[in-house]
Amino acid sequence: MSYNINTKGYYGDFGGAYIPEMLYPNVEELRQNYLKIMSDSEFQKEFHQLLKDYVGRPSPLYFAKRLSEKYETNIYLKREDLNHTGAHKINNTIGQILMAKRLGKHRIIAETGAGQHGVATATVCALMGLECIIYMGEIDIARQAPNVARMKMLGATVIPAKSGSKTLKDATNEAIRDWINNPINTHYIIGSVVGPHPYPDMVARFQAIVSEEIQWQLKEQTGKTKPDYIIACVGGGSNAAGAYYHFLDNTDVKLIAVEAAGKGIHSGESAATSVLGKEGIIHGSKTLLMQTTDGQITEPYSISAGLDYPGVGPMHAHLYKSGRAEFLSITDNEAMNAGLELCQLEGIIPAIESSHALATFKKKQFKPNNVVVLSLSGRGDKDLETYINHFKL
Amino acid sequence: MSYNINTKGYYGDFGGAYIPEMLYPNVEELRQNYLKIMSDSEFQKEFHQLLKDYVGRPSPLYFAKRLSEKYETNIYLKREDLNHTGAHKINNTIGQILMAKRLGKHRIIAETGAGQHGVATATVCALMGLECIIYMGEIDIARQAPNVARMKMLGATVIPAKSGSKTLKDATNEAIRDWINNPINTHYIIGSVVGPHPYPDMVARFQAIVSEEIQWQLKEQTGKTKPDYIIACVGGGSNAAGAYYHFLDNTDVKLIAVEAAGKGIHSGESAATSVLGKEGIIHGSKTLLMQTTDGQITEPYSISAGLDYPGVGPMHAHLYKSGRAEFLSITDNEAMNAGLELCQLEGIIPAIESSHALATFKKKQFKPNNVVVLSLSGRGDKDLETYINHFKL
Amino acid sequence: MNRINKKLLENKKLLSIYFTAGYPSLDNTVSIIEGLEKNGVDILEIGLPFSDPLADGPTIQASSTQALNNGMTTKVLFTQLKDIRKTVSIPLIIMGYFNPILQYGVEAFCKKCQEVGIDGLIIPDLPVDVYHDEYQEIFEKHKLINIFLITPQTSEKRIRYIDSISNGFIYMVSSSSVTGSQSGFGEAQTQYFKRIANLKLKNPQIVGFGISDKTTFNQATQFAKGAIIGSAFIKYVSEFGVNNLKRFINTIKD
Amino acid sequence: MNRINKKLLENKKLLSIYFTAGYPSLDNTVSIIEGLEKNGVDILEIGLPFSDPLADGPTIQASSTQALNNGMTTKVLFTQLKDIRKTVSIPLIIMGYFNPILQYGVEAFCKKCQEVGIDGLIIPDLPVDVYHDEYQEIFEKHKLINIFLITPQTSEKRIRYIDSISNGFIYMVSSSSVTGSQSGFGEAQTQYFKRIANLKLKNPQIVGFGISDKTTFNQATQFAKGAIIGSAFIKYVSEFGVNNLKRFINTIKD
Ligand SMILES: Cc1ncc(COP(=O)(O)O)c(C=O)c1O
Ligand SMILES: Cc1ncc(COP(=O)(O)O)c(C=O)c1O
Repeated sequence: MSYNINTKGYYGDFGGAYIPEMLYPNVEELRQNYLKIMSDSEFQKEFHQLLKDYVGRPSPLYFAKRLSEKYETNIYLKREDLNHTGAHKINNTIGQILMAKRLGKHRIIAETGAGQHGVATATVCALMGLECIIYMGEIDIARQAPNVARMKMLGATVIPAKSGSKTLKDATNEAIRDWINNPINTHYIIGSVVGPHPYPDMVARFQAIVSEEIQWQLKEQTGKTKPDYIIACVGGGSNAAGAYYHFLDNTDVKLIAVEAAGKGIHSGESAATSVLGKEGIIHGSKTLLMQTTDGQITEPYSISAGLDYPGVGPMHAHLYKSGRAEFLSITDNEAMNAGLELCQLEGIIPAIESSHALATFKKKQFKPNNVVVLSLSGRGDKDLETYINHFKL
Repeated sequence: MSYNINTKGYYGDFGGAYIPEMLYPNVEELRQNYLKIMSDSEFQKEFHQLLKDYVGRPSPLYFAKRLSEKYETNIYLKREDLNHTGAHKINNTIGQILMAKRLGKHRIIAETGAGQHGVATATVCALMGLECIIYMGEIDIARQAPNVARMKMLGATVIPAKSGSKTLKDATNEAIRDWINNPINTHYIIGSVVGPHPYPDMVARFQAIVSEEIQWQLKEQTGKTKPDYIIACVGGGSNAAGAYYHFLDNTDVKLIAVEAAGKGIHSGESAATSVLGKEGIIHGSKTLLMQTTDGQITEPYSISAGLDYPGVGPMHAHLYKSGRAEFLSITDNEAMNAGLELCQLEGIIPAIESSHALATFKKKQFKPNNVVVLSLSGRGDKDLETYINHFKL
Repeated sequence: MNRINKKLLENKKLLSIYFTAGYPSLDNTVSIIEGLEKNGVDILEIGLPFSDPLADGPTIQASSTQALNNGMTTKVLFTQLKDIRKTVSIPLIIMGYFNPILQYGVEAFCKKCQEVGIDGLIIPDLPVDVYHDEYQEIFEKHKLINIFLITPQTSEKRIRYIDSISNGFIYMVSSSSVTGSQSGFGEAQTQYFKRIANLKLKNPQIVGFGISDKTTFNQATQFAKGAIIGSAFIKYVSEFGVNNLKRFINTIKD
Repeated sequence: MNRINKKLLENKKLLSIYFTAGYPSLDNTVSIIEGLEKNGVDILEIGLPFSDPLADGPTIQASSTQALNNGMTTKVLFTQLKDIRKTVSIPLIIMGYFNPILQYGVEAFCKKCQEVGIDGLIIPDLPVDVYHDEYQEIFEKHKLINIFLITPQTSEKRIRYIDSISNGFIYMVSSSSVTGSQSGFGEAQTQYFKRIANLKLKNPQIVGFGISDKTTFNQATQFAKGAIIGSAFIKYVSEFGVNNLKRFINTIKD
């Protein structure tokens, strides 16, 4: 059994391109070209050059000594927090902006929730001198002011999504609408492994640099070719997809996916899609999503804006259904405490998204000889205010 | 003529250790041991390992294509903004914390202005599990709230300096007083190439990793062994010292040091020490400093908290007096515009300190075949509010 | 013969209207349907509201949100439509996004449609291939015509393919846009309408998106069999309610 | 013979007082000096205020800031001291940080000190070596005794070196601290005082830092020649002004 995508654009039962006809030409153009473009050696060269000189890759694989001592195992943090713009998101936007250029697009749109993907997109647009429009829920604009400012500094236009719940899901709808309205000159940079095929696969391939590096870094540092566990948080699922990618079909490597339980899985304020979700269609993809019995998409909740999404990517739906990955749910409080613990044990302030992954160590006992790689997907600067308020610092 | 330190702890006429007797044992212990410890291969191994796996070094040397096109020359940005905690400061704190451990100290103090050095110090203390006390001017605490929160998250105690002008200079005085009061168990991590000998030299040697990398990165990317110019901003001077270090005695490489002219050199609100300063003693070192004719140290001003210091390190005083480096003064406005330009041309939001260095391109014309390396000393996340207010974003 | 096919045989330009079920009030569905038939509308598209209608513009989205808040669900809609065929004879099409239908169960949904007398479905986010491979049989078993969309960007090859698997009409999206975003048609649209007409497809085309008044209706139907009005109608009922639908129809047809 | 050396020959424990020139008011300098001499103080340290007095605690720093705000400068101080030797005969020492002296010009400063009748200098941040290599000659030319500090952390070797280049007294800092941070002496201090006494240095020692009342004065002078009071005196004048200095002296000596 393969846990990767099949030729029809599905991971097991999940994936596909459930899109209105208006989007068909755009998505089809991408589908027909993405693999060809990505396998082009010039493309790879430019992509890797930018990852190295601009993003600052390879991101370190850091053996967290004090954290390992505390949890009596061997914990390696994959430091995506050190990337330019502060999270793994940039790996994907660098890839997609090069893709867009090769497709002859000169206008870029994107959706953003917390603003990390918006900043990463605005960044690569500035880098390439392309017009950039970011859709962001009106409510998110208010609560993520610093990232809005960053996008504006980078020359992007930020358009408030005023429909629905005025958050990420609606920003995504607005971005899709923009793409419908601008089918020729515009590329839509989706920020996670979600959306219609080929997006989940394309984004996963761009993020796969993460597990590619883990492979040789682990070898270099421990002599082992693979870890025993890989832990990553899952919003849409892109950092997890990147961290898992080269180990997907190597079942010796156990995968742990961490979702946001918000105020408690059954509190009504949660984003634990694997537990609460059912199969359905969201943003063009068949996957697991949180919905009413009637098929209306429900509003998720998490203290972490990046996990506050009612679906997961189709790869993750498949990893869940097949049992390939173990899914954990972590509450706001558990995540915040794990974040603070990393600060004080290792001097690293993690993004609250990543703090969810870190909380795994309180939930699950690893063996003293286990090698556990955790995707530290982003830095916590964007979350300072939330931390401050939470801990009353 | 050498532009490096001599055996007595002086750069030309500048340097030395003008300290009260109460500090003598501490400083002397350090002076006698620092070179021995630093040259120990175990120390070097641990230092370089942390720089690689924890800080994320080497920081990229990034060819800024669009900036280069605009200014018709070849601009390479040394990306210290990508370091863990967001600036070059961490290179030094990593080195000093290892030094402190080898000296058997288990209590760490530091001064901070904008909070970058405080965060970098709190970070390495958390990493090593050492007690950490940060002195910060009461006024700076109020205006740099996010960095104060970061320090607290990292487990540091932040003590307000309530004396004098309640800013960096006074925080430094308070830290020195703390050191006087705790001579045995405490190491004082100074954050720039200032203070009594051996601090300027020790900090410069830790920061020298920057020019060490520039050497081989430039070779790798261009085949050249040296740039024509190196540009860096100067607060105390540590990022400049690091970027210049391996080129100090190679006079083919022209050095440009950029100071903050604040609201204008002669506006009374400035920090352009080379123009406005005279020789004198500040924080234990003979150097250039801004002072009244009576020898009282005056309050500097810059929109950038990291350049808001009334002195420069003795290395820089010597580079100025000897003519080895060209000193430029950049106003608040010029810096802010240069910062915004970098955002929009290259997708990088620079620290306002670094924006001062970037403003050089509007002041000075380089040749089309010149290779110009600019130290991008830090990222602008800490400065977002200042940028927002300035540009009314 | 399906009511849609029969209607398409009539020698006239067809006026089709889209409305969101449950809007402005939960129980307006039947009176809107009856009122529009009485005023000469030829085909009705009953919008099954969805929380995230990504092919729709703000007007239809807002009406959907309101309808959901009013309590509209798939079950409620079927209950409201239970006796619709006692009073209404024009073709009725349900237009909805795929997820609510999937949750209801595609087969159960089709069965229910047949029971209450629905003639066809428009599911913008159900791709042609998936329909063809997985659902066509079920739809046909329940005598439901599935209506596909084409846009100015749809290639001729794809249009011909869509034509080949269609057996009612083709929903011709007037321009690259979501609903409600056009005002008036220009040269580009006319060219497009002509181009499609010249393809001589086996299925007639009905134009949708951007039709709001006599002018646009006439432009659209110059080359096509009919036209669909959505946002303009929603706006009308928002303002004037559901009791005087004649006045709205008068703004479209004489 | 320099007044300091002469004073040190007196067979008694010496009381030395530090005050910040220009505090509490700009022109208090002369009346403080005269008042303290009249009340039996043996040696005076006139503090030349500095913006960044890093060896001093909050009390002296605050008085320095106030003095500077009051307009105190090196020139003003010398003007105030112009005729001091007409009325005052006890040793006068200027205590100041090095930078203001450097800006005035070290030679000019020493010359001026000699002119107005200053006997010695305490410059906490002028290191012994630099003094020795660069300034000793100038100081000696102008008959100024330079006073060095030692602390509990100063090694014996260094103490002996300092003793060898001193020719007045040694300023023995009572503990590792800035001024004003002690309250009372403990066993550690007593041990330290004894240890230094046992070194039998050629220069007598006067203890400073942390002396605030009879008890601490007596403790400090049990083994040393004298003691210096700073912060406690500053606090007194802050509260009670400069007119009744006797009351302060009474809290120290009977
Ligand atoms: C730091 C960080 N981690 C994780 C996520 C979640 O996204 P994904 O699941 O696609 O990695 C986000 C999204 O904004 C993020 O910013
Ligand atoms: C980003 C950055 N650059 C430059 C400086 C100035 O310090 P230095 O001159 O020691 O490099 C600072 C000080 O805080 C800083 O944070």
